[in-house]
Amino acid sequence: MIWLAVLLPFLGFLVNGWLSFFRPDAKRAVSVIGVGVLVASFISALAGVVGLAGAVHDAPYIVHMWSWMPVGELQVDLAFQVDELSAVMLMVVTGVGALIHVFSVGYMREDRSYPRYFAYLNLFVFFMLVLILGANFPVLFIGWEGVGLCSYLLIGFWFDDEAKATAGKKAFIMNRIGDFGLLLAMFMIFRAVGSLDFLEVFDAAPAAFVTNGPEITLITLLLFLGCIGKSAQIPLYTWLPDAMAGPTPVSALIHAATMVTAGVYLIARTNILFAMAPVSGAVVALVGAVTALFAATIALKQWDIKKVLAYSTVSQLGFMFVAVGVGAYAAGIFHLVTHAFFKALLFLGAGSVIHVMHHAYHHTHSGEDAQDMRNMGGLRKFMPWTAAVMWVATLAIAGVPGLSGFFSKDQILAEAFARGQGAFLFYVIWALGAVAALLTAFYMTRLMLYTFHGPNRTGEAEAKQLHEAPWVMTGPLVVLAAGSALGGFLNLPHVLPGAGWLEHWLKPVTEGSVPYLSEAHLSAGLEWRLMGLATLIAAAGMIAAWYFLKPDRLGAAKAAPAEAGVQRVLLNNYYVDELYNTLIVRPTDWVSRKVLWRIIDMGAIDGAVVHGAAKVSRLLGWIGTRFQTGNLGTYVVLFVIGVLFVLSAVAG
Amino acid sequence: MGMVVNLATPAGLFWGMLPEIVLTGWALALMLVAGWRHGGEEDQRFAGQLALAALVSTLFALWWLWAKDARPDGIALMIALDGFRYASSTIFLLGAIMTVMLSLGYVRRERIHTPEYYLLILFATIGMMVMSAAADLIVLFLGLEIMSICVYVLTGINRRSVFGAEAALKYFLLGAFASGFLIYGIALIYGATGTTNLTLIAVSITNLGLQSNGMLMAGIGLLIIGFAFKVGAVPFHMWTPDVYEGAPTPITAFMAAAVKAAAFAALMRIMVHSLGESIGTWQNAVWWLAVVTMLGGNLMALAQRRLKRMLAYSSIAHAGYLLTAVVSGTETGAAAYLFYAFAYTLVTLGAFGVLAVVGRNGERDVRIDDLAGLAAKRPWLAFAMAVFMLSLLGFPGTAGFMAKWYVLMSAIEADQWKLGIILVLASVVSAGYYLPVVMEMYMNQPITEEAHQESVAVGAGRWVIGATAALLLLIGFFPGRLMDVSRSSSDDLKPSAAFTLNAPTGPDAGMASR
Amino acid sequence: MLLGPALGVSAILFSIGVLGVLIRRNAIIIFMCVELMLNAVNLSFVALAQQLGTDGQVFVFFVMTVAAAEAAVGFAIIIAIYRHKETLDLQNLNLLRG
Amino acid sequence: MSGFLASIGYGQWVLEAIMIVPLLGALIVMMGPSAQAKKIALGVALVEFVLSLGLWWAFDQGTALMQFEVYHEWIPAWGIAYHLGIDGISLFMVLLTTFMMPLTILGSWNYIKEREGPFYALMLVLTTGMLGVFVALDMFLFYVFWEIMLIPMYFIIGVWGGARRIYATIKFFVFTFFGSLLMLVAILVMYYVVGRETGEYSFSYRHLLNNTQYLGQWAFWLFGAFFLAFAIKVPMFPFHTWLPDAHVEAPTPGSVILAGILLKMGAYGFLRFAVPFFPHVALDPTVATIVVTLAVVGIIYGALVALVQPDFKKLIAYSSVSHLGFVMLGIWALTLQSIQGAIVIMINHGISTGALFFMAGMMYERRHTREIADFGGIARVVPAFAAVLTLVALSSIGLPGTNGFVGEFLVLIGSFSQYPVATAIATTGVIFAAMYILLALQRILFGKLDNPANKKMQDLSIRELFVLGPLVVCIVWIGLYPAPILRRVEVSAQALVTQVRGQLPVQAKAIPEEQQPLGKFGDDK
Repeated sequence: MIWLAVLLPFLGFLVNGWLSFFRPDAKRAVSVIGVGVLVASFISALAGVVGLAGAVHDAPYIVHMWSWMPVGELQVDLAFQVDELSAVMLMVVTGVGALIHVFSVGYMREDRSYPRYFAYLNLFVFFMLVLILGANFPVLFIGWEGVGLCSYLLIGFWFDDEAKATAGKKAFIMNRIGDFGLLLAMFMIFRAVGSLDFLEVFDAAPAAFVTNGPEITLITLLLFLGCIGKSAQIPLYTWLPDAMAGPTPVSALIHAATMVTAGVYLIARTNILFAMAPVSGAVVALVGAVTALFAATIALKQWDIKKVLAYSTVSQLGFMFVAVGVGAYAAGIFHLVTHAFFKALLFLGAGSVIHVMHHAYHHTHSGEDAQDMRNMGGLRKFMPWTAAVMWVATLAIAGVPGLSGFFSKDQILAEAFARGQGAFLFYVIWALGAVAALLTAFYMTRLMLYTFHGPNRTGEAEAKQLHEAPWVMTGPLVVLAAGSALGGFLNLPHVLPGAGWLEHWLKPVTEGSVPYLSEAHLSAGLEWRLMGLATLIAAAGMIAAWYFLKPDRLGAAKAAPAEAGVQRVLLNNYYVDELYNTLIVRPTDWVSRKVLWRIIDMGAIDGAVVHGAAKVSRLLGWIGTRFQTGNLGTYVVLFVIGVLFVLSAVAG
Repeated sequence: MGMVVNLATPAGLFWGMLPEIVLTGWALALMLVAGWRHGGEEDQRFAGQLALAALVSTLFALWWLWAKDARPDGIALMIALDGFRYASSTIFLLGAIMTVMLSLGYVRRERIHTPEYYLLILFATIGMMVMSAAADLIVLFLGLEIMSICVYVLTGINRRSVFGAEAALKYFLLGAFASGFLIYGIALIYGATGTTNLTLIAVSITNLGLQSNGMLMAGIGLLIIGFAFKVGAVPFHMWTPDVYEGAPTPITAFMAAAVKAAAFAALMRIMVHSLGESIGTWQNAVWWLAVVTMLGGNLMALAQRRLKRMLAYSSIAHAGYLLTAVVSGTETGAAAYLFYAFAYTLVTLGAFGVLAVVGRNGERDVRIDDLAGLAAKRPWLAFAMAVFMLSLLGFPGTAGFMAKWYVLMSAIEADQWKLGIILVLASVVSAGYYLPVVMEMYMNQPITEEAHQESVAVGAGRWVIGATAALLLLIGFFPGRLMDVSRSSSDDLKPSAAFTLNAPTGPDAGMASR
Repeated sequence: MLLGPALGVSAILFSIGVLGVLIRRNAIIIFMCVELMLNAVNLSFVALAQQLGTDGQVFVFFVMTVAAAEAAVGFAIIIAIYRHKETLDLQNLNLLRG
Repeated sequence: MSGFLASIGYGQWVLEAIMIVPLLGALIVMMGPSAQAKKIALGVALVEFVLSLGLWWAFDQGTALMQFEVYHEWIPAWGIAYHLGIDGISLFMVLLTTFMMPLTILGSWNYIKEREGPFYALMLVLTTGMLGVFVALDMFLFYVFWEIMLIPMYFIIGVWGGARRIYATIKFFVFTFFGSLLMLVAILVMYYVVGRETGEYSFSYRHLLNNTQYLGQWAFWLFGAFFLAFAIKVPMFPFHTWLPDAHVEAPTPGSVILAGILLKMGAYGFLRFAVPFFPHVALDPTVATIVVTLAVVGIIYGALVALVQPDFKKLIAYSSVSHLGFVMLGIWALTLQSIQGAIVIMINHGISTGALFFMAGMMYERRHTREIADFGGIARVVPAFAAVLTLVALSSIGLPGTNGFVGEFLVLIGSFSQYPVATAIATTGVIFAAMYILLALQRILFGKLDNPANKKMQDLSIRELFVLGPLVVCIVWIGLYPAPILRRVEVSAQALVTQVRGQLPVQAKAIPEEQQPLGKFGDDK
């Protein structure tokens, strides 16, 4: 059944791809196929997972397709592995994926490349499934790069806009930098273990590596480099905000719910390796915490609704890395799942808003930015459903008790705090996370206030066009809202009844790492206190936003004054893009063009050596013919010189 | 063993020199005919046909002797009877035949109505055959001079051409000058060894231990100088471009192919047969000559814009390659020479034949660019020229490659791999001037619509061009037979060791013994 | 025995001939110098033949014959060039060069 | 299938046939009417492909010995023979050649408009020449083929090429000629050195290979000569500058053949000759360091220079330098994975870069420009073209699931155990590759369709689909299921590794005495 779940999206891609060339107007067929394969895939995945849950097993269920790269001791099969971890991911990907597909039917309805869009989306799901189901590193890598490809294609979906195409390219290249690390990690693993199959590697790891040794540390750091690229952590996070150039459902699916969390998945998958390398774990956690805070600060000052969410995603991913970094793999996956719900919901809600805004501006032929929050305001009057579900998601992400985000985020911070007893660093990480959580509550409230509350700033004519999105769009939102609200019950804290279901479910995957992890247990009291603190943080953030921000006084985007000082720095993402441009991109271009091509290639090799040799030959020949004066006297002189030369050669 | 000829008897001498005698007879007859009939176009053609008949019949006489495998009774006095002579004489005769064939149309076009033209070719050929047959320095000298004097005249045979006259004068003065060195060298060798017989020279050197004798070494040096001039080795090459440029084109081809081959035949025989054992005395000098000739010839050819002069410099370069074969001082070198000379004769005759077709008035001013677009107008002519250029370049699939390969083998067999490397580097340079010819023909458009209208190969000349191109390709792919012939022909060039030790020495042999 | 001196004189004569070819400009004089070289060699041959047998003497005759033939041809060529250029100064004969 | 092939005696005549068919075809093309030339040539090339396809089944993947051998005396006096054979290393070079030729001819259909007869005849002659290089088992014969296929290529570039074709051809010719002539000297030195030691003078590959131990001090210099010849052909940095010029000026089919097959000859030469002949030198730390450094420099350098090329064909050309750097790294790492990977890259590069050049040609046919800047946004008007170009480009940068990944992955994973640092640096090549390819894609396909001339571009025609279709199929097929190829190569690659690393003559180890082909041919003499 599992292979069916993988195959169906691929078939969808093929059929939709075919349609995009030959029947571009057959939107109904495309919708049916595009959504249908996802739903079918979800169902077959569900069947598979149910089967897995019911089965008595002590090893993951492996599906061998065929032998892919059999070369000597390197035996790589195209094989899928279904275990508890991939089951969770499977449900998220197909479930959330299906909802987003449904949403897309409404969102993309008027796009001229509708079949192409669904072809890409189906292809993405296919690769994502390959990623999470791959039974060895290379197969994972197919999915890993495949989703990157789809991300590239979908970010640049409206490729007529140069900036959007560039954003796609940037995403791909930054991902490739990460992939470089992943590749090297694979090489090192193969050299050490002689295999790339997950099961074999993880079985052999305790014997093959020295705990906390340089080799395992390097391997895990390289793996983490891959995660940094894929999951947009410092320093490779800048592609994700740019990736908002793609259609909003794409942002929801790829750049919030699924693909960007692949890094978290990878660390959870290779938990034994990371557990054996505590230094790497600390690095992961620290990078995660710093990213969480850093991105949250930037999100404070963004005006583009999607940009806020993008930085928020980066920040939330940071939380997940804190979790997997400190060894709380279940907590990381837990946050991954809840984040998939509420962030997909936020994006889709924002998509809904943008859709409507865009429609309105399009109707009046206005060139205003449909994504700028300064142009919105008071939308809850026009789009009550959207406003309501987005509030659910906002409360969840802000960490209001009872909602999913509260539990998952609290668990991460608690786990980090618990490790603080062993090393002070983890207290720092906890503190960073806590501040980030505070900021999260603040900027999310800000987003909601500016978008849905206060007076409407859209414009007189446009305001008449504003209305609620169609049911194909709001329907998925409602489902996701339910998930956002209730997702927390998957893994309740220890102090509550029915706690730790997800943690228990993932036990078979993570238990190999247990011996290497330091015992970290919080007393029930401390856990309660931390929960209380988290509640306070969420409340403080939201109240601060409510208190400080005055949506009533905000002007429309075109009338907005230029930002200054810290605000400008934040608005411009701390000028990191400019920094990269100056330090890396332009020097590379300059060196390639001026030094390598002009000086070395054309100058030194071609000019000096190749043409030089030719010119010297011609020059020598020309000099030789200068003796050919036509004058017998010259000839005789040379003749006599030759005579002396030969006679001396014979004598000597 | 084949037919044994006692060269001490008149009959033996007659049979031993049968080809030369046949050709001389024909030449005398032609002289008579020319005395009666000269002046008109018809007479000229008749003389040409007679010359052709003479050369062909001589070739058969030669081959008859070869087939009989005629050998001397004892050591070769005055005249050598061996495969090397037959093979090399065959090359000269083929060269002469093709020269005559090219000339038939050429002299008519250029209005050279002097029957002596053919007569001199015949006599020059006799000289060459004598050179390759010489077993004695006296005979060798005679052959050389017979050939040279005829060629001096042939160079200036077109009396209307001031260039021909100038070329002839330069050639003559320098040639005579070089002859002086050659004959002085012979005198010193004679003085040191007490003999002019090539076999006995080897014997004397070994028996008297003359390897480091000053007089001998000076003699060898002067001898090398004399030959270096004849083959056009740098720095004795100065006459070559001027003379090749000034002479009528078929004569240029004759000089580049047969004259050079004859000089090399004699040089090879002396170096391998007489001086093979004392290789240390001369190898260094020839080594350097080979190097500067290869590099100099190729580099200077690179600077040329005119086709005829380019081919002249290219022939200098090829003399360098052949000198490489000489450096080895082995039978393999001699065999390589035979193969190379054959291939080079074909390609030279062919290339100059094409030049004669595309040019007028001595072809001095045919520039390489003038060939532009020849392939479109005259595909077969261009194809033949391309084959010639690639063969000159030594490209696989042509005889030129096999020849160069053979020379390289001889050099490397003699552990002269440095020379081998220089040879191939020089070949790379040569690509710089052979390829542009092909490029102009195939890759550029004709300068005008009328270009190449008159470039039509006619009559026997067409056969020469066609046959040489075909043969070059054929030998390029199936060189086996020709290689066997080359090898077996030069097998007995080196006197056997036993023979060297047992041979009688004259009672008063050698200055150095005193 | 006068072999040594004879060879010495021969060498000197030969060198004079070479020198003459080197420094003179007139075609006929150059040719005379070449003849001088040939005759110098003849002197060597004759001197050596006294010691080594008749081969050398035979050689001398051939050299003389060849020299005669060369002279005939040579003068013909010189006359031909004179017809064209009306000079025998070799410095003026450089149409062919490069 | 193999039973059927055996029943028709396929193994006995296949090599003879595939060598002679193109030559006969060339003759027919020359003699037939010019208008029919391309049809005849296509037919011949297809026949050739079908003929050679049987090798896939007939090839015995269980042995490292030469198969399908052909032996005729050629110049017996020198121990030269017309001796051909195929093993796992050459098998796919042969198949690649015969596979590419029909596509190339089909791809030249509209590009070549004048002197069609000679063009297609040359293409067919070239086929024989290239096949000869890959199957020759006699050093003399190898050299002859090696050089002789320069000539058709020389004419193809020079006669049908672009504006600076003369410069490009002579550069191409002289570069190659220079290297190969030094190799010629080396071959002769080997011949004599081995001949003197063993008493048997022969240019036979096997004879020389089995007696390399006699080369002694010579080996270093001989290796140098071989290295130069092959490195120029590959081309390795810094011998690569002929390549961009030749590629840019060549007509589309010329570029395709040049990139697709000719460049493989250099790498093949290393695998077949330079490394096995001189294992001590090749594995010498200094030599290995130099070669691996050059390979890695080539990877990075080629990619970086490709990044700034304004001309699409030049960009592809420099990317070839980068790709072949991987091949060289794989060859020198000399592990089973890296060798196999190198061979797979050689196949891939033929397919992917061939396809890229086809597409560059299609762009040129439509717009008469190769400047990347002249395009932009054409994905809107030529969606099918854009789709194929994207796929091919992705294969070129080694996206997993395409052929490019398999080769690069195997090379890198195999090389890592030998040269970890160099491999790590080489791996950054995947980043730079993404940079230049995506930049090109973006500038050509994406962005605003603001050049009016581009608005009328035609999408792929049926004929062009037939050209690109097989390549696309191969890209995906090799990407997902390369195992059949890897298995066919494995034994030969393993034998090569064992022979070079173990310094043992491979034949002596692999099979019993009476099966040794040298003995078999000894009886013939």
